[in-house]
Order: sequence, then structure tokens, then C-alpha cells
Amino acid sequence: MNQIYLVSISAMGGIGIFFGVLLAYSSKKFAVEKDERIEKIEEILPGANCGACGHPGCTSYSEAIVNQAESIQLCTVGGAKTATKIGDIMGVLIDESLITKVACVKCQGGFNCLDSFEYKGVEDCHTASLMYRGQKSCKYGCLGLKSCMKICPFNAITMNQFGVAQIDIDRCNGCELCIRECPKGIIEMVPNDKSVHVICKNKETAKTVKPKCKVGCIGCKLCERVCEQKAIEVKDNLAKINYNLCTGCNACVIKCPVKAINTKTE
Amino acid sequence: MKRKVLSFKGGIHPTYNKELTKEKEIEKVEAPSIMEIPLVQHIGAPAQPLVKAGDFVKMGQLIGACAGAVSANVHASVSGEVLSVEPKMQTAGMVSTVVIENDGKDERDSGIQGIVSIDKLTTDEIINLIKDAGIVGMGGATFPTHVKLNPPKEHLIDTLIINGAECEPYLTSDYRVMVETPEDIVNGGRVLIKVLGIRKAYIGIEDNKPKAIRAIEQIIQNDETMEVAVLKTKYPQGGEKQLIKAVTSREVPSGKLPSSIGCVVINAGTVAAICKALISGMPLIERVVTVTGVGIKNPKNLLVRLGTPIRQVIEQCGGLAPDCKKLISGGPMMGIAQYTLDNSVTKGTSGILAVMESDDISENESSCIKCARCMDACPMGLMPLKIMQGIKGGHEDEAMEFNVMDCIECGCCSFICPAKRPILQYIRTGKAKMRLKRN
Amino acid sequence: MGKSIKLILILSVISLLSGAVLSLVYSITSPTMEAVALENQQKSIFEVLPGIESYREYKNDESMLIYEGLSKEGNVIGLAYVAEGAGFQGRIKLMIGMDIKSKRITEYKVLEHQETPGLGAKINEEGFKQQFSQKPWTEPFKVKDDIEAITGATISSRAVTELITKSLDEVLQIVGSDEQ
Amino acid sequence: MNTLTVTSSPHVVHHDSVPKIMYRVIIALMPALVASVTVFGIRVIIVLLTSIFACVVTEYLFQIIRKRPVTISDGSAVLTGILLALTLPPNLPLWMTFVGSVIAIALGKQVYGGVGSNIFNPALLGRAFMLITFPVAMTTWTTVDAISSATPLNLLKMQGVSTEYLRLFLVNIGGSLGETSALAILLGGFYLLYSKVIDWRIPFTFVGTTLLMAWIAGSNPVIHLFSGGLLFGAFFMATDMVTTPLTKTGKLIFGIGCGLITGVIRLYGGYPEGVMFSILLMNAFTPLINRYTRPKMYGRVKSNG
Amino acid sequence: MKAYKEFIKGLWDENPVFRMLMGMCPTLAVTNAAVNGLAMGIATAFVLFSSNIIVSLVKRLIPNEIRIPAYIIIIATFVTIADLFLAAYFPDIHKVLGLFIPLIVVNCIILGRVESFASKNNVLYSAIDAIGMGVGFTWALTLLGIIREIFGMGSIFGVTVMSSSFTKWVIFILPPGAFLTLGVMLWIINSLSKTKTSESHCH
Amino acid sequence: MLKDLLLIFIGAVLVNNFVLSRFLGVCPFLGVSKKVHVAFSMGIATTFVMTLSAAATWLIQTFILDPFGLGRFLQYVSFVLVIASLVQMIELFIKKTSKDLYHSLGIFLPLITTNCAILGLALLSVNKTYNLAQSLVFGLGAGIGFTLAIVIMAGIREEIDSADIPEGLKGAGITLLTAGILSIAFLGFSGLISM
Ligand SMILES: Cc1cc2nc3c(=O)[nH]c(=O)nc-3n(C[C@H](O)[C@H](O)[C@H](O)COP(=O)(O)O)c2cc1C
Ligand SMILES: Cc1cc2nc3c(=O)[nH]c(=O)nc-3n(C[C@H](O)[C@H](O)[C@H](O)COP(=O)(O)O)c2cc1C
Ligand SMILES: Cc1cc2nc3c(=O)[nH]c(=O)nc-3n(C[C@H](O)[C@H](O)[C@H](O)COP(=O)(O)O)c2cc1C
Ligand SMILES: Cc1cc2nc3c(=O)[nH]c(=O)nc-3n(C[C@H](O)[C@H](O)[C@H](O)CO)c2cc1C
Ligand code: SF4
Ligand code: SF4
Ligand code: SF4
Ligand code: SF4
Ligand code: FES
Repeated sequence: MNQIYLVSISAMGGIGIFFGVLLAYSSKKFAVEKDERIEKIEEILPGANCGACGHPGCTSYSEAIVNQAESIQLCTVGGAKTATKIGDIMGVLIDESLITKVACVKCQGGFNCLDSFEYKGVEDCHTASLMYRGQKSCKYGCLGLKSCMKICPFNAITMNQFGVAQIDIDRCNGCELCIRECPKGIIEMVPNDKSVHVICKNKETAKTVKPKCKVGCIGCKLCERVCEQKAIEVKDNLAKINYNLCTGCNACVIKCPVKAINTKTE
Repeated sequence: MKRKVLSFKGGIHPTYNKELTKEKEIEKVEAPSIMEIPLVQHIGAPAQPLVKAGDFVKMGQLIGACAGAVSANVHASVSGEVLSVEPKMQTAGMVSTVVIENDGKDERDSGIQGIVSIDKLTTDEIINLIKDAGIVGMGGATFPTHVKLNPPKEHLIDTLIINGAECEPYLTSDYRVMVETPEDIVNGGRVLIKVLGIRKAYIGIEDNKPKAIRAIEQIIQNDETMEVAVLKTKYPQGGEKQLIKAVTSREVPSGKLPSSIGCVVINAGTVAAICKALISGMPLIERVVTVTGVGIKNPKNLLVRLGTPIRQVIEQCGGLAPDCKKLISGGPMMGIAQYTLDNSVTKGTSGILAVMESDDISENESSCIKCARCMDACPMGLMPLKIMQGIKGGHEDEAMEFNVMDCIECGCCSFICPAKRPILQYIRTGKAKMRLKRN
Repeated sequence: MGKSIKLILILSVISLLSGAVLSLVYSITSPTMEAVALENQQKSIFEVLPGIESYREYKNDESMLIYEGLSKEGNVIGLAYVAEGAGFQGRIKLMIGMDIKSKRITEYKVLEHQETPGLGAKINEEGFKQQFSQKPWTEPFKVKDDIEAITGATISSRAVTELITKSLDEVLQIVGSDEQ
Repeated sequence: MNTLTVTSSPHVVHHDSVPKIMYRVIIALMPALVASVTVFGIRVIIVLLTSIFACVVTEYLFQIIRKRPVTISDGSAVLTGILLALTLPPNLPLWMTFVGSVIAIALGKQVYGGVGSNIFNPALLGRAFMLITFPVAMTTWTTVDAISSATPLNLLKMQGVSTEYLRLFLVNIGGSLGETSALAILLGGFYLLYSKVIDWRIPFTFVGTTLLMAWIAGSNPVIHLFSGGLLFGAFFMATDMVTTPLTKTGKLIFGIGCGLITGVIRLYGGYPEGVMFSILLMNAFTPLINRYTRPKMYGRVKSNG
Repeated sequence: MKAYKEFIKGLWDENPVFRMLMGMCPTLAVTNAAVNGLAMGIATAFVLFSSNIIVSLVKRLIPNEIRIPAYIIIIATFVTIADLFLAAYFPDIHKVLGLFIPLIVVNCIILGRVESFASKNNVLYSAIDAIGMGVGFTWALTLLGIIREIFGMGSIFGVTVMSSSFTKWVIFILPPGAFLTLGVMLWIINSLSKTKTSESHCH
Repeated sequence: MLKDLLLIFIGAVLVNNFVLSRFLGVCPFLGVSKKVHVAFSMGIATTFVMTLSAAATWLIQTFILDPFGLGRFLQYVSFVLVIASLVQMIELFIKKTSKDLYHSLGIFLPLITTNCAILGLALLSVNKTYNLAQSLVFGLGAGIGFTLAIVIMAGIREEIDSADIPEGLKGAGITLLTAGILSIAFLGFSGLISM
């Protein structure tokens, strides 16, 4: 019986040495530089593969950071936290002022806004906008055909009771995909920490807006006057908020006759 | 002698419904008091406005100038005062439009004079005259004709095909032109033969229009340079690529122009318009429009001044049925649905069609059952269902793999689909998104 | 070079340890395993040759594995052999017993099979097995005529039947030639 | 003025529709159904109703629960039910028919997203599931009189007995419900060819390849033709457009593939019949066939003529 | 608390079978009866436990280049031990599990956990992780085994539970039944929980 | 002899397909079957490794384990060691020699180490007491069978990618159900060749 120990130990020892030698040799002979940082960065990235960074996916972004010195602040989903962590690995300092932004659909039209015709066909905003820019009489009006909702990787977009896209700011990761998707160009990034927004992009005069839409900005300048911070300016018939000055006092929200300024805190 | 009937692979057989207007002679329509003339009635750069509000214009006067390599002149179709020049939503989108208050006098522009002898003109002179007259393709594509007649130098042209197929259901405007003024087409064809420096022109006509075939053949009996090519009645026989394949057995390579294989295709109405413009000197200010469909009380073929609002044209035919839900500029296969009666008739408006909702449009869309009928019908040999699948799933690159860009948007696939899938609409979306991506 | 030596060393040590541990475990378990194997073999031989007291190997080579069953007195009263053949799904392995006195089959036992449970697997059930017991060695028998097939599993039934008849012939030949 | 509707062109569509196609196939199945009732009696109707009911109810429930439009009116579930029923042995317990039908629609169709999206032929999948789940019941070919009788194909395989050809062509007792009359199947099949619901390629290459293989292997092709599910499968099941290739070349490949597999299973395999397995296997290959067979595109020629 | 979490995650949130889709082959192959599933689960858990402990002990000694071969030898040693043990003392079960005992070596759960957990954590947590994963694997396999046995044989752990008129659904104990049962189980479990089953974590 | 090899081959490809009826290599079958070309590469890489390791393990078994009677307890350890080292060396080799080959095949190699089809193959060959030629053919057949299954699955998954599949079934669920159906279809070959 003792023999079996001997044989097996020597056999295994032999096999072990053999492959040890082989592997040692080949790992020397065929050694390929591999950067461990790539893997580490990949672990930090959210892994949503949303493409907001402009690379096909998180893996290729991490490769680009290491190999092509790509900027480390491109992942909007991960935001500042991710960028800091990547900075630690790469030994780069990041711009601390990176504020998180979320998307905001700047339209409240929907059923409040007249249709020029009845659209039938594929439920897609691009498709509809190919024909007379879509069925809404307002050329800045949300078509409500859910293109942005379908593209959002984080399910942050829903259609509200007026048939207008609405963004759940808790879910929005600021990837900006919806902004690229919307054929009407009515989704914009707004600071996450501000709640008062002009929810309209119509630059036409009151005369044109009024008959078409109940909630479109008519450029009446009441908000401009009521704002104590001088945070609102009406330009091209459209109110615009300077977020650096806005304190969220809601004065304009109360004053606006068409309720084109609104809070999105919910 | 039984003639060979030419055809191509794929295509469909819709109900033609041409009887509504087939035997109706072309009637002239009075121009209404307000004319809205868009400065884009063609493919390419918009014409440069030459008038402003308050100006007085005469009939045939140039009001928009050809601007760029691919563009075309626009002329006033009536005399009167310009009320405004402003962007208006037209069939082609938001375009700058000259609004003229018609004074009813039809005062001709003084510069207009007929040409006595075309033979004396050089090729370039003829092309310039065609350019001046603002002639664009009237078969639907509205490509400026003078550009077409000036193909790239390396392309050796040997064949002209005059497109008299008129394969779109309902439409009869080309047909009426061929039947009523066949000499215009033949004479125009002879001019073009000279311009292109070639020996042979074919006039392609579908075999459901024997009268037109006879009318033309009578004139060209002893003319070696011209021949009627009888085509099988099938949509889209009039499509440029299909026509070339049927007549010459050549195929236009993907992404190339017909001239690269030595062919030029020009619509029969366009040829007639060229002939008329050269002889009378009057630029293109009117065209034949077939006004038809069950929604129209009194279907007709009308000679309409460009810029006439569709509302006026329809009134000439007894007005619109009250339950008509859909109005189309052009034929039912390729025409563009209108959302208002205020759009104007332009150089490309071959027909105005009013259909009832319940008529043809089926709403019970269901899932694709992979019957492959769309593939069999596609005259370009594409796989429409695969393209649709790709675009629907948001993978435009997949659609590219299936050559979406080769689609001629004929609509055969959507027509034939038993599941009533809006295939062509998906394709258009995909193409649009692709273009967006490229920019 | 130091690194490579380290690699080789570590891998060898691990292999060595593994070899040592395994041979230890093996030496502990192998008697039990052998006992189990023996028991199984015994069990099946005793099962197909009822009435024997002991057995011994008669032939054990590539082609055949045959045992002789011995009575209390040490006389050979039966033969048991292992036969293998194709079934419906995979191979079927049988232990078949032969009674020398009556020149009949005693019984068979399925050692291995992969037939469908509920169908072909019924070759392992008494109802089917019984049909073979007391069949004479020399008269060939067939499914349908002599053996009623398992419903829905004709192939398995045929496979077993053919396996038995064919292997019987072979065994008889071997035994016969040896006796001469 | 009323608001106008705007849609994308084309503004007219062909009058054919999915329900029309499905109902045409159902009509084409009528001869086989009548033949079956004549031979096996009223029980056929009961089996048929059970399976149609199960199919339709499964489809309905699935779509209601998933909050999708209910599509039972398009006839595809009914058709699946009929086809499934016609491939079953006459005396199968009804509850098994029910189970098979539920599986056919649920596993074969709805999990893939409903009509048009399925990869495998639902009716055949249902049948295959039943064959493997209840093998005894599914291979017990009893006629109404409960006389155990072997199918001709089984006879051929086991003993090499051939049955008279004409009888095979007209009535053929001992197979599945739908296989009773080759004549009736051909009637329906040619109606489908005539009404352009199906293409000739799959059925003809399928049958042709199988017969060729049988002939080469020295088996009687006539018996192979008229017995078993070959004709029924080739005309009604291998032609389901959803689960078969798109292009004409693809259809030829599909038909030949089915024929080869059927031949191999019939001649060398463990099962007496291979039609069902061959169609299911080729269904699995269909996405790959589609990938590598493309129609000839306009404008992709080298020389111009 | 952390220890508890490490343990509990293997049972549901990171269940190797239903959530991580690891070790699919034994999961499918041996679950045609409840007892087989249970035995396979225990054997796997044993190997996982032992290898996790050893690896977390020796992890610092092993250079990267030979990490995989070294781990695999360790794992294979324990598998052989389990194999020998079963063969000697539970020969019936050993016969049924057959080829799949040696295949525990390449079961992705083992190498996966060893690589991703034991090679980074201390002995205690590695052991707890192994127990959690092992129990998770075992209950999943046993459940699958029970379902397939009830339908396919009408019994649970060999004890007949269905009436004699029950027709056995043979498919459940054949290869297709394994795939279908697991597929349906995943469907049910996914519908029950909020997060989705990941794609196979082996790869 | 040739017929024997043919039978082994067909048996491994169709009748007892490694994935669909032997449940070997299911993890990569589920994980790497999303795209046809990727699946194909994976299949080829697996086939390659299978054939090579069939030979390597046969050598080990015949010349080391059998002569010294070590088969019963050193088999697993030695086999996995051989396979793991073999795979790692092939990977390193490909990586160094051909970048293209590495990108199309090499990246799958690490996955193959933990693919039980390879070890399963080696153990099955030993169980069946195959000779070297038979082992090689068996390895090749098993690899091709694996490739066949994974490519079919990838074709199907590409096709159903855009289909409206119930939420809870997307991904692994529907893949398993499809595998079940494929397995049903492959049952049609049973009895074709009995091994
Ligand atoms: C699908 C399709 C159908 C067409 N049908 C016709 C037709 O029936 N008659 C016609 O003159 N042009 C038709 N055309 C336009 C021709 O392709 C081509 O543009 C025209 O004949 C060229 O002449 P033009 O430039 O004078 O219009 C069709 C185009 C397409 C894409
Ligand atoms: C899932 C399944 C498993 C089967 N397993 C077996 C089997 O193990 N053995 C067998 O002989 N037949 C088996 N069969 C049945 C055969 O395929 C074939 O139908 C039968 O052998 C011939 O039929 P008969 O017994 O009805 O004459 C099985 C069938 C199915 C559907
Ligand atoms: C029973 C039958 C057999 C046929 N066999 C052939 C054939 O072998 N070859 C062929 O080209 N057309 C055959 N056809 C004609 C086809 O139905 C069809 O008309 C022809 O393939 C036209 O091809 P398409 O599908 O491209 O229009 C057959 C038709 C029938 C009804
Ligand atoms: C010619 C033809 C054959 C068909 N064959 C089948 C069939 O064999 N099995 C089936 O379930 N459905 C069949 N269908 C119906 C339908 O296509 C089937 O329910 C779809 O596969 C469901 O998506 C067929 C339909 C047609 C038009
Ligand atoms: S709402 Fe827009 S920006 Fe926000 S996550 Fe969704 S797609 Fe990205
Ligand atoms: S916001 Fe833009 S993309 Fe979203 S529904 Fe409205 S129009 Fe469509
Ligand atoms: S619209 Fe495009 S895809 Fe459709 S049939 Fe015409 S060319 Fe083919
Ligand atoms: S015609 Fe319609 S149903 Fe048929 S394949 Fe094309 S898209 Fe699908
Ligand atoms: S367990 Fe077999 S490949 Fe993962």
C-alpha cells in the first residue's frame, strides 16, 4: 500500500513540475502587457452600457481612458462620484464643480394644445415629425408618441395625464439620450437642485400661441417683473430662468397667467 | 403581330380606378383671386425670391431665381400685386411662398416670345431655355430637368426613355396629355434626342392605355429614332429603375444615377411641357392635375395654374364629400396626405385624390407573419420585413445591413402586407434617423 | 528567473500535496469500494443463478465475462455471463444466467441501461423479465411470437431479446469449444 | 371643415389579411376533416373541439394577463387547434389533448410574443411534447373498434408488409386523425397552392427528397408517400410561413432538409415517423437559413445587359 | 451582521442557480429525482466549502500566472475526495450522479466563488459565503428535483405520492424536461422579484 | 473501423448531443449564444480545445495513470490540470502570434477552462475505453455538436431579439425554454445509432 503513496506523489509532483515549467515558460515567452487599470475602471463604471460617454459601452470607455487618455468625466450616469474614483486610479484630479443635471421636458401642451390633423401610423415621434413636423399645431409641442420614453435606459420617462412626456428626476441619470432622441428638441438638461422651470419653448407671439395652446408661454413679462432676484428674462417671447440666481421662491409660478412656469419637485 | 410586353421583377397589381377620369378631357381652370406660389416646387435649393410685398408682377414673370447647381426658376402664374413673401407650411414643408392677388387680366410678361425654329439652336441654348422656363420633372420627383439633361461628362448617354407609364392608380394626367397632344410629346422627344446627341428614344406606355399607344405610334410611324415600348401593367412600372430594366434590361447600380448606364428617363408630361415652353416661350406656370377619388363629386382632369390652392381646384369639381377624411396630393401609392385644403398645386402635383377613410385603409394592424409577400413585391429585391424589424427595434445599422438606402419608397411592401404593417413608414423613419446620425 | 522558479515550485508543491492527500483518502476508501463492487457482482450472479453457493470466474477477457455457479458440492450447476448491446437510447448491459441441467435460461438482471423510464425501462420489471425464464438455450425465440413486447417500447423489447439470443449462441460456442 | 387624417403612403392596401389567410387554410383542411369523421366517427369532432377550445382559451388568457390586444379572431389559434387535433391518435384521452393544446399555444407561440414571432411550429411542438410526455398513449393506434392495429409505416419497418396502394390513397386507417386519406389532403393542399397561400417549393421538395431517400435505400416509396404524416406535414405544417424561411432558395433548403431528416429517421432511427421531428429541427435552422439566403437585389449586378 | 448577509445572499438574491445561472450542467442533468438533486447539492457544497477555506488561506502564496491551475488542483482534490467517499459509502447515489461528480471540478460556482470571493476575503467570510452558496445551490437543485420527480414519477424522494391512476409525464425526467422546468422556474422567480436574473455569470 | 468512427461522430453530434442531451457545456451555451458570429467562434474554439484535450488526456490516461493504477483517484486532478494548462497555453500562444485570431477565438478560451464539456469529454472517452483515434473523433464530434447547438441557438436568439417576449422570460428564461424545445427536436434522432 505504501507504494501507492510514492507513485502518486511522484506522478503528481512530476505533472506539477511539468506544467509549472510549461506555464512559467509560456507566461514569459508570450507575455502581453495588460493594464490592470482597465479592469478596475470597468468595475467602477455603472455597467449600464448606455453609450452616453460616446463609446460603445462601459468596457470600451474604460479602455479608452487608459489607452487613449480619454477624459474621465464623460460618464454622466455615474456622475461626479464615479469620475472621482476613476481619477484616483488614473491619478488625475477632476473638476469638482461638476453638478449633476437631469432632463426636463419643456412642454406642457399635449391635450392642452390643438392638433392640426389626426395622425395615424407608427407610434414614434420621429416618424410623425416627418409629416408636417407632427400633428401638433405648435411646432415646439411634445408629440406624445413616447420616443424618449422608449429610449431611456433607466425608465425615467412616463407620459403624464396630458399626453406629454414627463421625467422622474429621481430616476433620471442624466445620460442625455432622450435629448438626442426627441425630434422636437424640447428636452433640456436642468440643474438637479432647482425646482422652478419654464416648461415651454414656444418663441412665437401671444397672438400665435393663444389660439393654439392654453399653457404656452406668451411672453407677457409678468414673471420678469415679479422676480425679486432678477432671475428671469423674457427673450424672443419666451421666459428664461437664470439658475444661478433663482432661489425657488415660486413667485413667478404663482404669477404666470398661463402656468407656463411650474415646479417639478414631485 | 403580337408585341413583346416588357416588365420587371416584383411589383403589385392594385385596383387602378382610372375609369373615373380616363375619358374626361382636360379642362382649363380659372385662376382664383389669391395665388400662393411656393418657391420650392422642386428637389434642391429653394429659389431666390426676386419680388417683395407691394410689387406688381405679370404672368410668366420670374419671381424666384434658380439658386445653385440643383435648383429651378419659379414664375408668376398670374398677373397682379404681391401681397407677401413669407414662409408657409406647404406639402413640401415650411417654405417661402409668394402670395399674389390676381388682377384677372393675365397680362403677359413682355420678355416672353415663342421660338420659330428650334433646329437653329445649339444644345446649350436649348438647355438654357429649358432652365429658364423652370421645367422640373413632373412625374413626381420634381428633379430639375436641365440638370438631368447635363449628365456628368464620363457618362455616355445612348438611350432616352420617355416615361408614359403612369402606373399610379387613379391618375390620368399623363394619359390625357398623350391622347390629346401626342405631337407635343413626340416633338419634345425629338428635341431631347438632339440635346442628348443620341439615336434612340423609347416611349414607355403600359398596356392598359391602348389609346395612348395608338395616338403616339401614328405620329412616329416612319421615325426610326422613336419607338413605343409597351409595358406590362404593373406598379411601379413607371419607377425609373424599373422602367430602365424593362426597356433596356440594364440595372442602375446601387447608389448610382441612370446616366451611369447611359439612360435618361423623363416623364411624358415633362416632355410635353418642354415642347410647349420652347414653342410658346411661356415658362412652366400650369400643369394637368387629375382630381379624382370617391370623395370628389365630379372627377376631372384639369389644367391648373401653379399656386392655385387645392381648395379652389376641388371646388371646380363640385367640392369634397362631407365625410371625406383624407386628401392626397399625388396618387394613392406615393402621394402625400394633406392636412389642409390651403396648400397649393405645384409642379409636382399630378393628382388630387380624395378617399373615404373606410375605402381602402385598414386599421387592423397585426404582427408580421413572415409571409414574405413584401419581399416578393419589392421591385428592388429588398427584405422589407427585415428592414422594418431592425428599425422597429431601434437598430438602424441592422436596417443598413439590409440595404435600406436602396429603397425607392414605392410602397409595394406596405400595400401587399396582409398584416397591414406600415412597413414603408418604418423605412422612412429609419432613413431619416440615419441621415440625422450622419450629420 | 527567480519568478519562474517560484511558479514551478508552488505548482509542484500543490500537486504534490494533492497527490499525497488523495492517495491517503484512496487507501482509506478503496477497501470499502472493492467490497461494494464485489457485493454487487455477487448479488447479481446469485440473483440470476438461484441455488448456487459460490461462484468462480470461468473466462474473463475482452470478449466475454463468464462465471460458473457452483453448488454446495462444488459442481458447476449454472453459468452467468455479462452481455452488452444496443438499446433504444444507449447500451444495455445484462447479467444472464443459464441453468446447465435443464439447458434453459434462468433469469437475467439489467446491470446498466438508458432506456426511457416508464417505457423501455420496463425491461427491468418482473412482468417482462419473467417471459425469458425457462426458455431453452437452443430454440431461438422472437418478439411478438414468443415474447410479448412492452407496449410502446418494441425496440427495447427487441433489443433485449436479440441480445439474449445472440449472446447465448456465443457463450455456447465458447463453452462448447472449450469442452472439446 | 372636418380635420383630415394624415398617414404615410401608400394610402391603399391589398384586401388580403392575416385572418383571411388563416381561414383559407382552415377551409383547405375540411376534406381531411370530413374523411376523418367518416372513418373515425363523431369522436373526431370532440377531439377537435377540445383542442380548439384549449388553444383559444390559452391564447386569450395569455393576452389578457399580459395586457396585449387579444388576437383570437385572426384564426391562427383555431388553426393551430385543428392542426394539432388532426395529428393525434384517435383514442387519446381528452385531457391529454387539452394539455397538448395548452402547451402548443403557451410554449410554442405566446412565450415568443404571439402570432408571427414564434420559432417553432406550435401545433407540432404541442404534438412533440405530448409524444414525449405520454409516449404510451401517443403510440397506441387503436381504431374506433379498439382493435389494435399497426400503422402501415410500422408494419413496413417491422415486418416489411405492404398494403394495397389504392386503399392507402383513399382511406388509411391506423394513423393520426388527419392522415386518413391522402386524397383529401392533396385536395386541400392543391387548393392552398392554387390560392397562393403556400408556395410549391417546400411540399414538393420535402416529399420528393423523402421518397428519393426511401427509393435509394431500397424501401417502397409509394408506401412512404401515402402513409404516416408525410403529405399532411408537407402541405399543412412545413408550409407555415411564420416558422419557415423567407426566400425561395431558403424554402428549397428547408424542404430538402425536412425530407432528409424524415428519411433518416424513418429508415434508420428509433422512431417510426420523422415528419414531426424533421419540421421542428428545420424550424430551428430557419433563422440561420434566412441569414444566409437573401433575394437578389436590383442594381447589384456586375454586367449590364 | 455582515456575516449574516454573506450567508443569506446565496439563498435568494444571489442564488447561484436562479439568479446567477451558474453550474447549469449538474443543475439540469441530475435533478430528475429529488434525492439526486439533494446529493449533488451537498457534494457541491462540500467541495465549495473546503476549497473556499483553503484558497482564502493560501491566496497570498499563489502568483497570478498559475492562479487558475492552482485553484483547480485544489478543487479537483476535494472533488476526488467527495467522489471516493460517495463511491465507498453511498454507491447507489454515486452511480446515479455518475459523470457529474467529477464535473463539480468545472462547475462554475466553485471556481467563480473561489476566484471572486475566497481569493479576496478572509477565512471566516469565505466559509460563510460557501455555506450560503452551497445551501442556495442545494435547495434549488432539490426543488427542481422534487418538481421533476412529482410529475415524472409521481413520487417525492422515492415515496409515491400520486394515485395509481396518475399518468407519468415522462418528459419531466428526460433532457427537455430539465430545460423546460428550469426555464419556467426562472420565469416564476423573475416575476416574483424585482431585479432580473442576470445573464450567465460564468462568462 | 471507419464505420465505427462515423458512428461515434454522428452519435456525438446528433444523437447524444453534448449540450442538448448530455447537459455538458450548458453555461457557455446559455451565455455566449447571443450573436451568431460570436457563437460560431466560441464553437470553433471549443471544438479545437476539445479535440486537443481528448488527445492529451488520452495520453495521460494511457501512459501515466493506467500503468501505475492511479486512474481511480488521480484522474480528475491530472485531467483538469492538463486541460487548464493546455487552454492557458493556447491562449497565450494565440495572443502572441495572431491578433486577429485572438480577437475572434482567443477571448473565448478562458471561458472554456470552466466548461464542463471538455472534462466531461475526457472522462467519457476513458469510460468508453476509446483508443486514440476514437477519442479524437469523439472530441471532434462533440465539439461540432456543441457548435451546432450554440449556433442554432444564436440564430434563434437573434431572431427573437426584437420579439415581444414576456418580461420575466427575457434573456435566460426564453433561452432555456428554447433549449428545451431544441432538445425535444433532437430526441428525434434517438435510436439512430446506439452506442
Ligand atoms: C415608385 C415610383 C413610381 C413612379 N411612377 C411613375 C409614373 O408612373 N410615371 C412617371 O412619369 N414617373 C414615375 N415615377 C418617377 C420616375 O421614377 C422618374 O423620376 C420620372 O419618370 C422621371 O421623369 P421626370 O424627371 O420628368 O419626372 C415613379 C417613381 C417611383 C419611385
Ligand atoms: C419519449 C419517448 C421515449 C421512448 N422510449 C422508448 C424506449 O425506451 N424503448 C422503446 O422501445 N421505445 C421507446 N419509445 C417508442 C418508440 O419510439 C416507438 O414508438 C416504439 O418503439 C414502436 O412502437 P410500439 O411498441 O407501439 O410498436 C419512446 C417514445 C417516446 C416518444
Ligand atoms: C405542383 C406545381 C409544381 C411546380 N413545379 C415547378 C418547378 O419545378 N419549377 C418551376 O420553376 N416552377 C414550378 N411551378 C410553378 C410555380 O408555382 C410558380 O409559378 C413558379 O415558380 C413562378 O415562380 P415565382 O414564385 O418566382 O413567381 C410549379 C407549380 C405547381 C403548382
Ligand atoms: C399555410 C399555413 C400553414 C400553417 N401551419 C401551421 C401549423 O402547422 N401549425 C400551427 O400551429 N399553425 C400553423 N399555421 C397557422 C399560423 O401560422 C401559426 O399559428 C403561427 O405559427 C402562429 O404564430 C399555418 C398557417 C398557414 C398559412
Ligand atoms: S430621462 Fe433622459 S437624460 Fe434622464 S436618464 Fe432618461 S434618457 Fe437619460
Ligand atoms: S418629449 Fe419629444 S420624444 Fe418625448 S414624447 Fe415628446 S416629442 Fe416625443
Ligand atoms: S417601399 Fe422600398 S422596401 Fe418597400 S417595396 Fe418599395 S422599394 Fe421595396
Ligand atoms: S408582407 Fe407583411 S406580414 Fe408578410 S412578411 Fe412582409 S411585413 Fe411580414
Ligand atoms: S456547469 Fe457545465 S458549463 Fe457551467
